[in-house]
Amino acid sequence: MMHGYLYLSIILFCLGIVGVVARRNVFTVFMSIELMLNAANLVFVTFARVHENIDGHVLAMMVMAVAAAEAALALAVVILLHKHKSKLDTNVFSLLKG
Amino acid sequence: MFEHVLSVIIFLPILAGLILLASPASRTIARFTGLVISLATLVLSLELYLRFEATGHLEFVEHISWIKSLGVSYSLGVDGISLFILMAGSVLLPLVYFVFGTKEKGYYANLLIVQGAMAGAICAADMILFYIFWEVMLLPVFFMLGLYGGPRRLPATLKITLYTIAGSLLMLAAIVYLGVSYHAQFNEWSFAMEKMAHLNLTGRVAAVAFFAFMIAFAVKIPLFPFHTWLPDAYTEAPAATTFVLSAVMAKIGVYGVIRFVVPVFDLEFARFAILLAYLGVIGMMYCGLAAITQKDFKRMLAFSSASHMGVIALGVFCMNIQALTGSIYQIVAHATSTGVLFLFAGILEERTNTRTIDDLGGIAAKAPVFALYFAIAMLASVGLPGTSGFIGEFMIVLGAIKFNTAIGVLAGTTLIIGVCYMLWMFQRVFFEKTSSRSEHFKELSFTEGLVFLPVILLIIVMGIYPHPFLSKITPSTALQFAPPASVVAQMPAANAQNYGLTIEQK
Amino acid sequence: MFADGLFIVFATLAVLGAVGLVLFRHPMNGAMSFVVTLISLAGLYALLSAKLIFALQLIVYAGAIMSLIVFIIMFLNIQPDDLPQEEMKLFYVLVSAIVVCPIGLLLAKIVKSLPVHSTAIMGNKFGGVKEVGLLLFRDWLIPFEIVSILLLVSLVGAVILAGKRGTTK
Amino acid sequence: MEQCANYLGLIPLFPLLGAVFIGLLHVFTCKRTALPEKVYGILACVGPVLAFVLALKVFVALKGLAPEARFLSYKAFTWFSVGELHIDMGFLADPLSCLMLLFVTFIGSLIHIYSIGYMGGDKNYGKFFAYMNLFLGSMLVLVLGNGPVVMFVGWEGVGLCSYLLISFYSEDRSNVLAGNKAFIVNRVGDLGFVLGMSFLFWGIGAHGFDYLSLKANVHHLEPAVALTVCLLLFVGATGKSAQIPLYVWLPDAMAGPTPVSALIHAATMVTAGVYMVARFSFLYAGVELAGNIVAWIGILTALLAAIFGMFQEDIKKVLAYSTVSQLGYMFAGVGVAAYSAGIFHVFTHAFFKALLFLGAGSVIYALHHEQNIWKMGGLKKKMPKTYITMVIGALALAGCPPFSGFFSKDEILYSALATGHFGIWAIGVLVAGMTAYYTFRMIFVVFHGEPRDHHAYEHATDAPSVMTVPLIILAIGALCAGLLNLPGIFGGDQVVSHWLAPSLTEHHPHGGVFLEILAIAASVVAFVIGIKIAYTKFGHGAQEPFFSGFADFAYHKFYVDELYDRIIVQPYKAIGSSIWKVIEPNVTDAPVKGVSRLYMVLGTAFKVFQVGYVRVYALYMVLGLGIMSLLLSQSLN
Repeated sequence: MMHGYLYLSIILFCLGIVGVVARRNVFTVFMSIELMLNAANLVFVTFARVHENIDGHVLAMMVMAVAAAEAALALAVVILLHKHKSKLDTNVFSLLKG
Repeated sequence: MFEHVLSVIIFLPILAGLILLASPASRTIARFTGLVISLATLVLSLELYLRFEATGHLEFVEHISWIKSLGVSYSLGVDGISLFILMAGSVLLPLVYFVFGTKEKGYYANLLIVQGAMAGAICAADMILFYIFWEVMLLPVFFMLGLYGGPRRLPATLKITLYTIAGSLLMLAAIVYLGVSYHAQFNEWSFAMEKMAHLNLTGRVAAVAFFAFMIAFAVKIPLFPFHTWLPDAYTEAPAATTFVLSAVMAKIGVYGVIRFVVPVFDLEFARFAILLAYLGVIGMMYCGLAAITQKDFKRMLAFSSASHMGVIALGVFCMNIQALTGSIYQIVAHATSTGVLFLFAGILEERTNTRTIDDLGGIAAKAPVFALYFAIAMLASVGLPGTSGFIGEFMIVLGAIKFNTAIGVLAGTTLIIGVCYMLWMFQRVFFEKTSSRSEHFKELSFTEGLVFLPVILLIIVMGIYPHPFLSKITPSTALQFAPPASVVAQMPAANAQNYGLTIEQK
Repeated sequence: MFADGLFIVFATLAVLGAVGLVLFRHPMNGAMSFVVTLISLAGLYALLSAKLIFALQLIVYAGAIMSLIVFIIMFLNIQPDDLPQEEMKLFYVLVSAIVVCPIGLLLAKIVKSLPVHSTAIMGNKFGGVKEVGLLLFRDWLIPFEIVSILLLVSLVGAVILAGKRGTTK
Repeated sequence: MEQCANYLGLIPLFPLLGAVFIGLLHVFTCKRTALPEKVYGILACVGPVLAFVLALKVFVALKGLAPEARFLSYKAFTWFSVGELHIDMGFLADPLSCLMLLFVTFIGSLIHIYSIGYMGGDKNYGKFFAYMNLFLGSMLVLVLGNGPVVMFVGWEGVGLCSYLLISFYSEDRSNVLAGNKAFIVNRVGDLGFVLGMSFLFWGIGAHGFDYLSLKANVHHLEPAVALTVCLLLFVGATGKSAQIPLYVWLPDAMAGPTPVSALIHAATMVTAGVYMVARFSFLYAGVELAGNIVAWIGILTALLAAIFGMFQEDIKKVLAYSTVSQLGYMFAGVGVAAYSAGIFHVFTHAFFKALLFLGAGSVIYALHHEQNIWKMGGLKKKMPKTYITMVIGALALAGCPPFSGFFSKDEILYSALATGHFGIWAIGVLVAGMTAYYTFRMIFVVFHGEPRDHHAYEHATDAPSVMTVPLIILAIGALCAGLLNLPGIFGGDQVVSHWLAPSLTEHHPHGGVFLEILAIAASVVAFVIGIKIAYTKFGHGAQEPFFSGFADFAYHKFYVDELYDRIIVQPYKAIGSSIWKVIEPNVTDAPVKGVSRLYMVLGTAFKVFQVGYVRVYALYMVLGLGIMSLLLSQSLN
């Protein structure tokens, strides 16, 4: 049964990557990242159960805290960008072009 | 108190320089501080010189463990080889504050920092420490050249910086290699220089490490063909920087070869010495030839300096005590002659607003004292007997002949090549008709004359009575060629000099 | 068996939600489908006997974070015209799926090599507030405090960033 | 005796101190009120005169010793000592150096006195005497040095003074160029000297690098090394003593003031090469080939310079070429191992050539710095003292018996004949005739006939006594010096040769009376023929001739200067400028520039990947991870 959880987390994680790479909508990209974090959380919790060691739960909590912090900051940035460009397209922001 | 004199000599100028940089001091205060600090350093160095016992080993040793897990330590010490380079720096640097009185605050502060850093590189007895000072040394030069240099200073700054950094990174890699192999062979971490000599290095990696060191030092010396940063940097740098570069910093490259390469990579060194010696000779001739057609006297002096450095480097590569001692003696002689010539060139440039040889003329008639000083420094730089330049040059040629006849003969041509461009320049700047630019050339003031006097006298004294100086050098150079170190260590210093190489019949 | 049935249901919902997130054009739709994923994940946590995490997942993730996101989406009042024109979306998704394949396969391979363990539901002594809380404040105190500082910093950062007057061009 | 040895250090010290003192005095006063010339004059003469007095004392002391133990040595201090190289700053007086010492200090003092008059009115009066004293000090170091390295100090020192004094009138570019030429050409010779010393040192120097130790160990030297050393040292000598191929600087050196030409470029410095070869006689005596090369180069130089001398129009150039020619004789002498004859010629030559130069100086002084002999003439009546002394000098130079030059020259030619060098002897005799010709050509044109430039002629008069007295003293020397070494055939007993014997390694040839008479007769005949031709052509006044053909070629000195310029100087400059204009930027700097260009190219190439979209960067990351995963999953199997 353990394998099921792990395979699921792999699928979610890969979907998250696909979302980040394939989509241009800022929100979708952001939520795809959250998806990857959740996939990781699932692994933590699974292994915590498997080894019967609740350190994994603590780590999952930490990840949630980080996700919350990230959400706050990322959304602030999104608001800022929207103010500047009124666009939600990641392709608009290409200052890194060499 | 005196056991920490080296640390004081190193850190007093560095701290003073940093404080100056941070403080809003005016340029007068900056100059005065620089003067006082450098004079204090000079006094300490003189005291050090007098107390130096010429045992041939490191003296005034300071040793504090620094990074224990890697065996890195803060250890300092001077022997007969480093003492003279240290002294050259300490004696010559105060001149700058006397001669150039109207520069920016940063100019003096950087000068102080570079003085301390150079002293550190010279005294360091640990390779990591040496590397740190070696890099710190470059920073003030970078700023002085980039901020206060001539019109084409930026490309020159970029070139010298990239060149030297490329060299030092190679050296860092080689130092790490040495540390790791020391750990592998003796199961103990250490970067102390004297321990590295016990290393048994063979194979291709050793040769690569050898060349990594050599390239780092060759860039600094500069040895042909790594000299191409030199003409630009020396020409564009403010006079004091050129002076520092030529009088002391280039010598630290040679010193590095003597200190690192010769004892540690003895096999590789013996294998490639002939190649390096040819590079030295070629550099000497090449730069000497290039010097003769220069139109800019600072550039001409730059090439002449590179030419002389070729000879000095050659002395190290010849692997016998005469040539090595000659090299070290020549280091001091070159610092006092060419270094002072660069200062004079700075004075000339400041007072006539030109660096073109053809714009000048007849200065000897306008400023006899200046001409006399210049002539003495110039004659020392062409190696006239009775000046400091001769002793070193003679011993280098003598040693080179023993090492390899062809190299010896080629090295001898420095006698001719040097005199050609120097006389040609001297003729057009000091003799002939007075030109419009040199019409109002101001003679050296009384203070300036008095300030240069000790150096000029030193040039002559070192030429006429070199024995006291040499007797401090020879024990250390003899050690370089001594068979097992323990045997020599037990002997009194006076006898150490007899243990050179055995006489080979030609 | 009941647990297995639940797992399959939650897993399917989670994957569907995630696929929806990747494919929906409007972020609001994506967010809604993502909430589905989060809730099903909460269910899975419950199946794994992680009672506290189950609760937190619902409260913090599905509750707080998602509502924040949805709130912002609504706050920005996004019109369909504001959305990026993604004509080649499916193609990109396909390409990135192919690119991701090796990673997934590697991970799958690793998982496959693991020994099988039971994940049957455990009793009271596991994953409750008390156990996790004790552990958190005894062994993980410093990381916990650091995380709180992190949250504080991000809070301040968010205020500063979002509060900036837009120097629009 | 010990006391006397201590004087040795003082002998060079006096003039050197004088130089420093006068030099400082000059430097510090020349921009303000100049000191009266008398102060400088007196100060300048103190050093040389004191040195001369001490030299006499040394001579007396040496004379008191047994012939085989005739040397005094004095070690001032250890000069430098590194490994097996140990060199003392020491001085050695033996018969050879004592002889040199005596005439160098004597003639030096006289010329200093003469210069007080000659240099009068020059604004760099003090500088001149500082240089002169410095020169004399260096020359004394050269002569007294107890080993080759100490000798080299003097050797270079005199070269420096020569440079400084040639370019004394430094406002004129050509003078400075002449000075540069002298210094650089001398340096070429010095290179030979240094290399020779080095080889000698690695041969036998480890047991002491002074003459006495070298002499004691010379038999350990391998013949090949000995030959190399001899030839290299001789290269040094050709530079200093103006022999082929390095003679070119000496005629140009006449740009200096005339007393300088007399002291440095005739009497003392240029004979240093001969002295050096004689000093190393223990070395040269063992290597016959080296001796032959020295002799042949010497005699060919003598011939070449005599040819040039016959066509010169500058009075000092005539004398300069005659000096080169006489130096050639000296080398021929030392080359055929007749060291004492060579040194004796050095000795007599110093008197008559200094005399001739000072006489010429008086003429030039009287005519307000006119040096072209075709603008002089008939000066006999106006300048009788100068005329008489100069004729004495000319007779000595031309080798008229019983003047000094005759004996010394004859001694050399006889030695060449007796050792079987017929070629050298024959050329020597020919050169003797030519010498007589050009010397008297000069005398006749300058002093006889009608004045060619009446304005200058009217004002010409004998110089003040401060200048004529030295002339007269030198004339007496030129007249009598030869008698010191009167050969047996004239009833003498060769005092000088016997005096020098302990210092030199030579075997006196015994050619018999016939050869001696043959040599004397040939010399006398050559002299008579030479003087006769000169008399018929110039004795009654003659106009400036127009040179063509060979004469023109010889007048232009066979275009040797131009040749050297073409094959050495110009290529040298061309290489120099091509190095920094072509090679430096395109070859040695090319790798550096190449590296920077490489970075530019790579940067431009990689710029393509920097599209600026974050998701593309993420894609790169995923791609990288994917590749790593592929590799890892392979290794997992």
